[in-house]
Parts: sequence; C-alpha cells; structure tokens
Amino acid sequence: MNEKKEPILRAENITISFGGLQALDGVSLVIYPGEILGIIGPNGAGKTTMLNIINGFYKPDKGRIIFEGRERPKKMKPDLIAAQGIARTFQNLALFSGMSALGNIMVGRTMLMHSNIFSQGLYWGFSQKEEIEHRRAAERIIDFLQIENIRRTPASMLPYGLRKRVELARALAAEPKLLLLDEPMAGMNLEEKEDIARFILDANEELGYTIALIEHDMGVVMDICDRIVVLDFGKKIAEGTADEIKADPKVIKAYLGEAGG
Amino acid sequence: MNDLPMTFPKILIHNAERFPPTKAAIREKDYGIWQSYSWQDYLDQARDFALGLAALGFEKDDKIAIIGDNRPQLYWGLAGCQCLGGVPVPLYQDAIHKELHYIVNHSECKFALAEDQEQTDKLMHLKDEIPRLKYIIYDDPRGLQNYKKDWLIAFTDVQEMGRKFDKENPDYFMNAVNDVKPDDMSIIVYTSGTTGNPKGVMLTHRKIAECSRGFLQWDNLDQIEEVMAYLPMAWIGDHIFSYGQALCAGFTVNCPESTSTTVLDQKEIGPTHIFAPPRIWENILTQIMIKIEDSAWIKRKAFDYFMMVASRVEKKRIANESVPLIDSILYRIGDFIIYGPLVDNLGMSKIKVAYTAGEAIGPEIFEFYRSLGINLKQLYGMTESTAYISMQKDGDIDNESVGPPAPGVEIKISDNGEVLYKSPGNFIGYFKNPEATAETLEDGWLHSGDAGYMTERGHLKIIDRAKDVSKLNDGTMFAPKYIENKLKFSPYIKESVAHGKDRDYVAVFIDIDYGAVANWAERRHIGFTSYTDLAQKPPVYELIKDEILKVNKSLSKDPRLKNSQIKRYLLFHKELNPDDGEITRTRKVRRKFVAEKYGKLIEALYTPGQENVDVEATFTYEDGRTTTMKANLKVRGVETF
Amino acid sequence: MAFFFEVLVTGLMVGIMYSLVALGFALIFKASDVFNMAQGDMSLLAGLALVGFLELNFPLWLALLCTIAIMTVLAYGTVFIVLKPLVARPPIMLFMATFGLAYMIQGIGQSIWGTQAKGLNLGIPDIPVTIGGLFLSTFDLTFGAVAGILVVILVWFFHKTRTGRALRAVSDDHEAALSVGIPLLKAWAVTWMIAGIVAVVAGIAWGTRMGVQFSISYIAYKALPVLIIGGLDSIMGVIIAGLVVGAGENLSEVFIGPYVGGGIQTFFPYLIALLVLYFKPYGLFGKEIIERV
Amino acid sequence: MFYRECGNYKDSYASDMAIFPIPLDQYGFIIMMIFAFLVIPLTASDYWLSNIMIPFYCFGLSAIGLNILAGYAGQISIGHAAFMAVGAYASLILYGRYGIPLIPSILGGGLISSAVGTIFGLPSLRIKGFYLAIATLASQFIIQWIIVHWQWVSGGVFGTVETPDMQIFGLLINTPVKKYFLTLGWVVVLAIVAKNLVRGQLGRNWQAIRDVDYAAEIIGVNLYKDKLIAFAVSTFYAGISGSLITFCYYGAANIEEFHVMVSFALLGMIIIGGLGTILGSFFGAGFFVLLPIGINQVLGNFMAVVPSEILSNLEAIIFGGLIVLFLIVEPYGMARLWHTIKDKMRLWPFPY
Repeated sequence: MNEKKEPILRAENITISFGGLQALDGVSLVIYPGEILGIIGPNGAGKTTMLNIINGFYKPDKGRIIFEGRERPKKMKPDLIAAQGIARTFQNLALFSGMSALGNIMVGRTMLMHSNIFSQGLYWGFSQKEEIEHRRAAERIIDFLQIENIRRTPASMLPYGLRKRVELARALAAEPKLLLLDEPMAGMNLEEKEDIARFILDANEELGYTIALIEHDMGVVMDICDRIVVLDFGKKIAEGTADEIKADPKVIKAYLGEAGG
Repeated sequence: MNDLPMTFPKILIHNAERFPPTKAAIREKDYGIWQSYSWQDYLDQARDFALGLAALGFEKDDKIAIIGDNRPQLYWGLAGCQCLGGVPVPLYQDAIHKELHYIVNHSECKFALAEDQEQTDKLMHLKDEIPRLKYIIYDDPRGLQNYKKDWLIAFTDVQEMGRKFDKENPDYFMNAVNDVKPDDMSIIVYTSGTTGNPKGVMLTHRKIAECSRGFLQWDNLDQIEEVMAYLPMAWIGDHIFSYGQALCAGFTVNCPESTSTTVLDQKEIGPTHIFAPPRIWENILTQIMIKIEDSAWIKRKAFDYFMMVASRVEKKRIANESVPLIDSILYRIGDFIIYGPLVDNLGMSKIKVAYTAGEAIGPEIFEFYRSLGINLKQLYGMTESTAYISMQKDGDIDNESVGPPAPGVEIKISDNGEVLYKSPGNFIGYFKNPEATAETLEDGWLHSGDAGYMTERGHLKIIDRAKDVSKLNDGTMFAPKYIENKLKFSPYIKESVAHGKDRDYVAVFIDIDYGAVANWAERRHIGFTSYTDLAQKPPVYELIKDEILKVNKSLSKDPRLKNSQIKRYLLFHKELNPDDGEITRTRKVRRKFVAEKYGKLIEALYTPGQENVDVEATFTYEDGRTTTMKANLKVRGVETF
Repeated sequence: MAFFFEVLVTGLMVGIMYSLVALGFALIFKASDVFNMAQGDMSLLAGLALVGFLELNFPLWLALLCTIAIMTVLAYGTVFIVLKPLVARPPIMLFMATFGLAYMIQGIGQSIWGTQAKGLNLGIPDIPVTIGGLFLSTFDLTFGAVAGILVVILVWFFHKTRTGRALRAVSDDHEAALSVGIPLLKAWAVTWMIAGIVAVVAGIAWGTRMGVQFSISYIAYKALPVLIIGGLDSIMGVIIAGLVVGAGENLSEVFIGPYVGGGIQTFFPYLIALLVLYFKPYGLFGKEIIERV
Repeated sequence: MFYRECGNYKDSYASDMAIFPIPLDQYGFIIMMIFAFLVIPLTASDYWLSNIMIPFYCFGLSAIGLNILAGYAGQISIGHAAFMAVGAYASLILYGRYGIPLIPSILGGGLISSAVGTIFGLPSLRIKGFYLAIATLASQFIIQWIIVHWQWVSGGVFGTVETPDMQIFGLLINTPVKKYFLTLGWVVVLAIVAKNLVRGQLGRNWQAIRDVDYAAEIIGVNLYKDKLIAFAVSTFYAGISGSLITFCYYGAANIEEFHVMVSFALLGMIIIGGLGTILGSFFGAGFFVLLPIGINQVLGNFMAVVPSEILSNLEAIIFGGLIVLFLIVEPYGMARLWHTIKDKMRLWPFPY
C-alpha cells in the first residue's frame, strides 16, 4: 500500500569512501511516510554511514538525497537538515552528559524555539512564555516514554537503558518528519528491548512518526518493521517485507557468510 | 448540620457554589507539575461523564466497576455515577482475574471504568465471560488505539457524548441529581475477608456523609487540608478520606504522578492529614531504618541518641506528665538536628493529624512516629461501620488502645468478649447475601469479630480477631496478632505468622523484608541469589534471632504474656502473597489457609530436634500463571527470658 | 640582499630554538595527549636551577647534572602525582592541570632561587663573525648548532631506539601499548623527562641571551604558534614550523616592523598560525581526525 | 539540616522553572542581597570596599564571562584579559574623549569588546580544543600590541590612560562607597542576566555543544551562530568588567593590568570556582582576591611585614596547587562542593 505514496525521502545512488575504503557503493533507498523501515546488514555493511549521509553528517561523494520532493544542496549543514525535519539517535550514545534528562530533551526542541538572546537574558515575556510552552511539550514526551522519575537526573548518572530512552526522547522532541534510529536496542536486555520496541511502535502508530532504524536483533526488526533494506559491503542486496527478506537467498548467504567467517 | 446536603451529588454542587475557582479540589502531578482542578471543574467533569453514561443507557441503581490507581478521572467517574443514582464498585487494582470475575459478576456491573491499558486488558477478558458487562471505559488511551471495539470507549469520549446529551436534555442532570435520596445506596465496597468469598458492603450517601463529617469535627479539619490519595480506591479508608471527607470539608486531594514517585510527591505537597493502614507506617519505618543504617557514623549515633531522648519524652507526654527540663531541651535540639529534617523528608512536617487504621499497629511503631512529633492516632473501624467506631482524641492517647467511642457510637462487649457496636455508619447489609448480613447484624448491633474490652479510661482496647485469640496448653492467653505486630517493628521482618493455639509454646513463621535484609547482607558481603536463598543464610537466621529476642524480652515484662514468648522460628521461603491467598489484599494473614497449606512446616516447628523441613510451594504470577518451587527450610530455637 | 640573508639566517637560528621549545610540547602531547602549559615554566625552572648551582660554585657539568636531576624529579612527580589520578578524564582537564602546574613550578622555582634576573654566562662569546659575507653572531650559531643537534638526536631516539619506538607506540594507541606490556605512566614519565631535558637546553639558550628571569616562561608563547602551525602531533612539522616562524618573524620585524611601530614579532607568529589554521585546522602536518558517530 | 521543603509544590511551569525553586534558596539570595547592598557598605572600611570588594566583583564578572565561554560552551579561551583591556580602553575613550555619559560608556566598552571578541571567535568555527585555545592566545598578543602601538587608543605613553572624574547625572562618583555601588549594580544585573541565559535555550545549546558537538548539530543547534554568540556574550562581560575595574579600582587604564597572566588567573578562577556555574565564578574570584590577604594574615603572625616576593610566590604555589587539587578531587570546583553540601543538607539525616 505504501508503494502508491510519494516517498518522504529518496536517496539515489549514494557512494562514499573513506581513505580508499568504499563504505557505500551506489546505494539507493526510499522511505515512505508513516512507515518503519529497517536497515540491516552484517557489521561494516555501511548502515550507520547511510544514516550519517541521510542526516547530512557525511556528504556523499556521488549520489543525491531528495527530501520531501526537493533535492538537497550538496553542502547543506546538518543543523539545516535537522531543521527540515530529520532527527536521529546514535549507536554510541551521544547524550549531553552535563545536563539533566529534561535539559537534553529541551535541546531537542531548539529548532522550534525562536526567542532572541535579549529576551532570554531577561527571561521575560516571550522568552518565558516560550520556555513554558516547550517545557509542556517536553513533558508530554517524558510522559510518553515514562521517564518521569528521572527528569532531573543528570544524563551522566543514568543507567545505559535509560540513556538510550532519553536519547530517543530528545529526537522525538524535535518533532521530526523522519526519525532515524541507530541501533536503539543495542546492549539491552530482553525486557528493555520489548519496552523500546513498544515505544517505537507507539511513536509510529500513535504519534505518526516515520522511522528508519538500524537494528541487529533480527526478531525485533522482523516484528516491527514494515519494510526492510539489507546492506552488505556497502551495497544494497535486498529490499522488501519481513517475509520476503527471510526468503531471500542473497540475504541468507550474507548472514551465513558472516557467521561462517 | 441538618441543612447540609446529604447526597454526594448535592454536596458536590454545593462545593462548586461555595468555593472560588482558585481553590483546588483535586490535584494530580502530571507532566511534571501539579495540575489543579477547582470544585467547579470537579463538578463539570463528573457531570459530563454522568451524562455520557446516561447517553450510553446507564440508569439509577446501575453498578459501575472502577479499577485503577488514584486518578482524578476515576474520582470524577465515581461522583458522576452517583449523580445518576448509580452505585460505584471500586476494585483493587492488583486484583487477579478470579477475584475480579467474582466481584464484577456478583455486583452485576453493567459498566466498568478502567485507568489504563493494563486494567482494560483485565476487564476485556471478563467481558467475554460476563455478558451483563456492557461497556468498558478507559482513561489513559496509551496503547489502546488498536483496540477497535464499539463497547470500549475513552473517558473523554464519554464526556463528549455527555456534553452532546446535555444539549438535547438540558434538565436531565438536575432531575437525576434531585432523584438521588440520602438513604439510597451510594457505594458497594467489597471486603476481602479472611475467609471465603468477598462480601459487598452496601453503604448509603447519608452514612458516608455523616461519618465523614463526624471525623472532620473530631479533629477540627476543614477546607484547608491537603491529603494524598495513594491508597487503593477499593479500601473504605480511601473512600472516606479522599472522597467522603474531601467533599464534605472541601479540602484538596492530591494524586501522585506514579506509584514510584509517591514519596517524593508527598514531600512536595506536605499533606496535613494522613490516613493509612499500619502496613504503610511499617514500610516507611523500614525505609527510615535502612537509610539511617546507610548513613555516616556520626549521623547514626545522633539518630540513635536522639530517638532515645524522643522516646523518653513521648512516654512522659502520653502519660500527661511534665517533661524534665533537660529532656525538653534535648528534645528541642533533637528536633532541629534529627526529627525536624527527618519528618520533613518524609513529607510529614505539615501533618495536623495522622491515622493508622484498618488493623492493629505495633505499639513500638506507633510510639516511634509520635515521638518524632507526628500526631499519629489510632482509629478502629470496619467497612461495615463506614470505618467509624472509635478513635483517639488529641491529648488522650495511649499505645495500646484505639480510643473512646466516636460520637454517636455505642459499644458493648459480648459475653464471649467480642466487640459489638452501633454506629451511624452501620451498613445496610451485604449485597445479595442476607445470610451473612443476618450473622453480622443482630438487633442493630454489629458483630466486629474482634476480641476486646473497655479500659478504665473508657478506651476500647482490641486484643485480636476474636476467633484467633486462644490459649496455649498451659492456659496462657495467646494473641497471635499481638506478637506479630511486635515482631514487625523490626525493619528486617516484613510479615510473620505466630502459632500456639493448643500447643505448648509459641512458634513463628517469619517473612524477612527482602529490601532491608538484602541491604544488610550486602553491607556484610554476604552473597545471595534470591529471596529464598537469602532467607536461608545462617547469618540471616542469627539476625532475625536477635530481633525475636527483643520481642521475648518485651513479652517477659507482662506477667500475662510471659509464657507466650517465642521458642522456635523458621524463615519463610517466599513472601506471603495475596495472589497466593495467604494474606488478604489489605494484608491480613489468613490463618486458617496458612495453617492448612503449611501444616508440615508447623509440625516441624513443634517437633523437637527437627532442624530442617522441605517445602514445595506454588507461586502465582500477576497474570494468573503458577509455578512450583522446592526449598529446604531451617528451623531454629530462641532463648526465652 | 646580504642583509636579507643575515636577517633570514638569524631568524632561522632563533627558529631552531623555537622548535626546541615546541618540541617539548609536541613530545608530551604525542605521548600523553596532554598539552603542557608548563613547558615555559620548566625552562624557567631549569635556568634558575642551573644558575643557582653555578652560584654555589658547582662545576658546570655537575650543575647541569643536578639540573637534569631536578627535571627528572619534576617529570616523575608530575606524572605520578598530578596526571595519574586524571588519566581517564577528558583531555581538557589534563590541559588545565598543567596550567596549575605552571603556577606551582614558577612559585617553587622563584621561592628557592629568587625573582631577580640573573646573568648566565657559559663563556660563549657573542661576537659577530663573517661567514660567506654574512654577519652572524657566534652565540646564535652556537646555540643554533646545539639545538639542531638535540633535534637530530631526538628524532633519532624516537625512530631508531627501542625505548623511543616503545614511547611512540604508547602515543599511537594507549590500549595497544598497554596490551604489549608498556606501562603507560612510566612511558609518560620518560617523555616528560625528555621534555625536561629539552627545557634545560632551552632555558640555557634563552637564559644566556636575556638573563634568567621570569619572562623566560614566556618563550612558551613563542613556541605555541610554532606548534599549531606544525601540527600538535608531528615532530617534523614542529621543526619546520619553528624555522618558518623564526625566519618569518625576524624578516617581518625588520622589513615591516618600522612601518607599523615595531614590536610585531610578539604577535606575528600568531597571525601566521591563525592563517594556517584557517586552511588546515590540524596544522600543516597534523593528523586530521575523522569523526565517527 | 536547615532545609524544610515539605509543602513546596509547583502547580505551574513558571514556578517550577524559577531561578530559585527552593524557598530556602530564595531567602538565602535575599539575605545575600541585603548583605551586599546594606551591611557591607555600612560596615566595611574604605580599604575593604575599594581594594577587596570592587576587584572581587569585577573579577567575578569577568569570570562569569569566561565561564560562559569555557564552562558552558566548552570553548577554552586564554586571551580573556585582553578583552577586559578592550572594554577598559573603549569606555575610557568614550567617556573621557567623547563625553558620552558614564553608564552608556561602560556599556559601550562592553559592546566594543564584544564586537572584537566575536571577530576573534571566528576561528572557533573551524578549529576546536587545544588549537582553539592557542588561537585565542593570539587575541591576547594582537590586542596588547594594538593598544600599545596604536597611539590613538593609548594616548601613546606605555599604554596608560588616566580616568577622568566620574559623574552620573551630575553626581560625582568619588568615594569608595559610590564606586562600590556602581560596581555592584552592574554585577547583580549582569549575573542575573547570565543565569537567565544559561538556563534558557541558548545555555542549553552551549552545553550541548560543549558535551557532544556533532550531536548538537544534528539535533538542530546552529554551531556557528551559538559559538559566536558565546564569544560575544563572554567578551561583553569581560569588557564591562575591564571597564569597571579601571574606573573604580585601578583609576587608570594600564595595559600591564591586562597581561596574559591575568587571562591565566581567570582560567584558574573558573576551575577552582566551578566550571559551568555562575555561582562558581564568584567563588573563584573571591578566592583569588582573598588569597594574598589570607597568606598575609597567616604569615603576618610570624613576621612583621611579609615581603612581596614571598607573598607572590606563595600565592602562585597555592593557586596552582589548588587548581591541580580541584581537578583531581572535585573537577567541578567549589560550586560543586557547595552543591554537594547543599544536597546533603536537603537529605539530612538520610544519606540519599
């Protein structure tokens, strides 16, 4: 059913290399609005690189990104790309450790806030009104992810699982049109994984977020993703629903190959 | 007094009229701050919900089951249903399927109001089994968006229907409210009962209003009070306290953000009035002890010393004797250094009056709180009497009694020592259970089932459940609850079951307090894997033995109880659990059940020389699944004095 | 034209000495990721100590030896007392710690040997000589030579000796070095000691030229731009940058200075550094760090 | 032990997000203000007012500026004294040479310093860490050189400009008490503004840049803009501070008072006081100003007059030693210690 919709993001023929290492080689993928897209593949397949290109942290050597029907200029800065509505979480946590969970989430809303420095310095009128309005929004996310009891806890003091959750909260706080999650469940136990999977599904179904995620846990990916893209050695080797992927001989080979050596 | 409204819908309307919109009727910590609702909001919310129910076909005398944590929406739902002359049936939120099934079926509920997905799921299972249950209404829509059923409706949607219904039938609401009479049934509270199926206690608007007002007058409480609503709505205590008293006085009820933040939330609010069962007071005490144990040496010593001073001062105060100057100076210092900050951290520094009710509290625990300067008092009441029988009066407190009869209450002691009473709150009867009603209510006198007597000061003293009090073989009186409560003063003991009826001596099962003992063990580098493992560690046995010795010492001082000192004990392999039927949801021990289930263990306690006993136990999970485990328990002796 | 070359060569001679100080920075940075703000003060301490020992009528060789001993104690003390507790902390904290260290070295050195400027005369004549038609100072030449030799020795040490290679291994990858059994802190201490010896030479060179006094610690500020132009972690880069800065500074002072009021050598190196950084954020020879997320 | 927080609930975000959400802290602040505005001017001697309180406030202000840049935004600067100099000279020129009223002149000094600071902040767009730290050192030397060599600025004699008499609406600011109030007024207002900035969106963005710059950028923080604003705000504070210290304490703008060692001292202050806190800036400044007096007092018991040589060396050793000690034991300085004590007091007698 998704095929009929216009994709929210279209990455065409993305190629990038780092010092001779071909990280991605002519990969194209599309993300449709409202779906959860899973990106899987063996280690070093270029999954994180793909996310880094989608949100502009890396600039591709070749290829182009079309977001909401407009081609992205070559040298667009990441914060402007974020402003277009792409948010993400990181594989190796990148929380602002000197701030509380709430502070982190409020940073997520930075693009939506507009009061100027003078107003902020006085903390008066528009600035205060804006702070309160965005605090309210941040609290909805806190409520959504059930992290009420840690909102004042410094991020550096949080246990791993909660850090991941706060990072998800920070990304959600930006109210992105496209949410990129880089291994949101890495290093979690089964229960925590179930929680996060639940939150991702809720974010998708209840709040209507479009999500692309990288995840190693096949079970989870198959369960929650509408479509799956498989990368291997910087190339896309398969794309389709969970069932199609499971049956794809190339995928099986890539995974068995990895397991075998 | 007579011109005061006597039905809760009227009281609510009265409140909305007499209080300004700036006065908070109910607050809930939500989204990080306290969201306040005025009495007008309370009324509007209840009214919209009521009319929504009407639109769905709710009629007078229909029952609605209410299940969930304390949330404004559930109180609004309760009030709304009463506006239509309906009868709410509050349920324990941790009840398992079997219990829910029984109550929802027995009470003939057509509607159910659930807090969230968890409770909705439970009710949805019932829906298939109980065809009478027509609609399930939920408050928190989280996770429910995929449950597309036309009989499953959101609270706000019901209210929306209500607003629409109101436009079409503008007079409906007031007509319905006027139709509700003071002597109409206002609620059915199911008592868990230590034996058999729960029984539905039917109470009326008048009874609840009169008892609530009686309480308020007793302690001069009024609209400025702040209370925390965190006890189960299905407990009569919460209904009187967070609903009856709140509406009658117009004071503010505060709902915590979540169960895990209750303590913090209480600290923020600083309630002026607390009503809690002994279990809560015991838990807080345990928490205090653990934390003090963890604190620096100097603080520990200061705590110990000043608690000693406080206890000395409190003994004088209770006896209405003057406190020696030096002690009163020391108490002031202690108040600044220890009691003041400690009470403040517990969120209890604004308390005018606190009650312990529902069960007997250990005298040591009671004294502990009073010595800190918290005005804790005992109250004796039952669901059948709208919790209104007797309570202590300021300036006339003692550890052991539950105070003089409340105004309008008559108490007499039957020939076999059972407490009988006539209270304005006496119930109309058990719902659909005339036999039980007849058994309990004779000529207007209610059988409490408790053994007790009136002291010289005119206070009622409760010894134990009448049927539990018995004698040892040597004729010594044996009151198990009394001994158990003494044991529970120890932070390491969570629950205990004393045995001794028709035996030579007293022996006990002990349920360790896992948190406190685990903390103790970690401090001593004792490794353990589970509750069972921890409970069976020899050092833990030694630890508990010391606690029992303290109890024996205290028992030895009372000539009547000297012989009921504890001789043997064993540490239980699991926590007593209402899901396993060993204790009730209000945490009263079901003695008969325990005696039957663990007969083998009891025998071991009374078999001289037996040091070990095997046990096989079934656990029940929340979802009703069960599992079996085996353990080998040690049995040990204790010295007596 | 000869004048130009005179200025150039003089500049290069000074530049070598800049390289020397900058080398002290680079060595420590390469080994421990610590940017040592106390490098200048180490030179000051060395100069003060040397003069102090000479004043006690120690023979030169003994005075030198004692000074080096002091620098060794300082190196070990710094590494095992100050840096050890900070090992896992962010580099910026270590940076700031060296800055506290600078204050301490300064205070202790001056407490012991006083704050007055003292002459240091090692008997090297400062007379102009003519070489190939250029007028040059023997003094500059001598120290240029000494510094040059020291630089060569250091490069040889780090590339050809076992210890040197081990030290480099530590700097390239702390964990790998640990896993092959090189004790991290010991390696750091050796590096700090070497940096201390470099500081001794720099202290002598500058002390002889302008007297041993507080302002010696400022030569560190001369070395800083050298360091960033060369790239913090490149030894060769630092040497080349030192020469470039020395020459550029001298040339600009002589040829541009008069037009703007003189004294531009105080900041001219920084201008070059800013310019370089604008185009090469990690210096001319520094390793670029690719960020991964 | 002293905290009683029971019953302090917040039913609006405005009260929850106030500067002092805990009542006792509010009272503490009020008491402090009464102390600063009434008790000190009434009781302190002229020596204390002019030689201790005024420099303490001025260095505190400067430290706030540096703390915003280094402690909050994570951009180390070792050229901060130079911006104090810019502020000092600029306001003197505005006031003395162009006859602009005093308050606007001081403000102008801050703004000009801010403009210069923003220019020197430009390298932060490309470089970070030590490279940036050294680049900021460039500002120190370049500004120093310009002030000394550009006769229009310095008047030509060793970079020294005398301050003329100070007047506000005809009121002559000539006594220590008046100067004290002039300084205090600026400091209180700017400290509150700083507190507001760091707890608002800008402050959060700065901390985000400090903690993980790439994540900040990817979540939508405009690194360039916010770093430059940090430089602008920070050097504005330095400028005002330089101007005040010149008008009210030194009495003449002298380039030697804004030496690179002062930049270092400022950095030391924020480390000892507490990186990333406004309060800590004052702790650090107070410590720095009081240290020589403290040493004097202690040594004064043993010798009649403490030689300035010993004094300055001992000062350096203690100052340096404390920087190292704090970094090892409490990297977030006295302010963190203060908070730890406060938290202990709030939880007393419980440990957690």
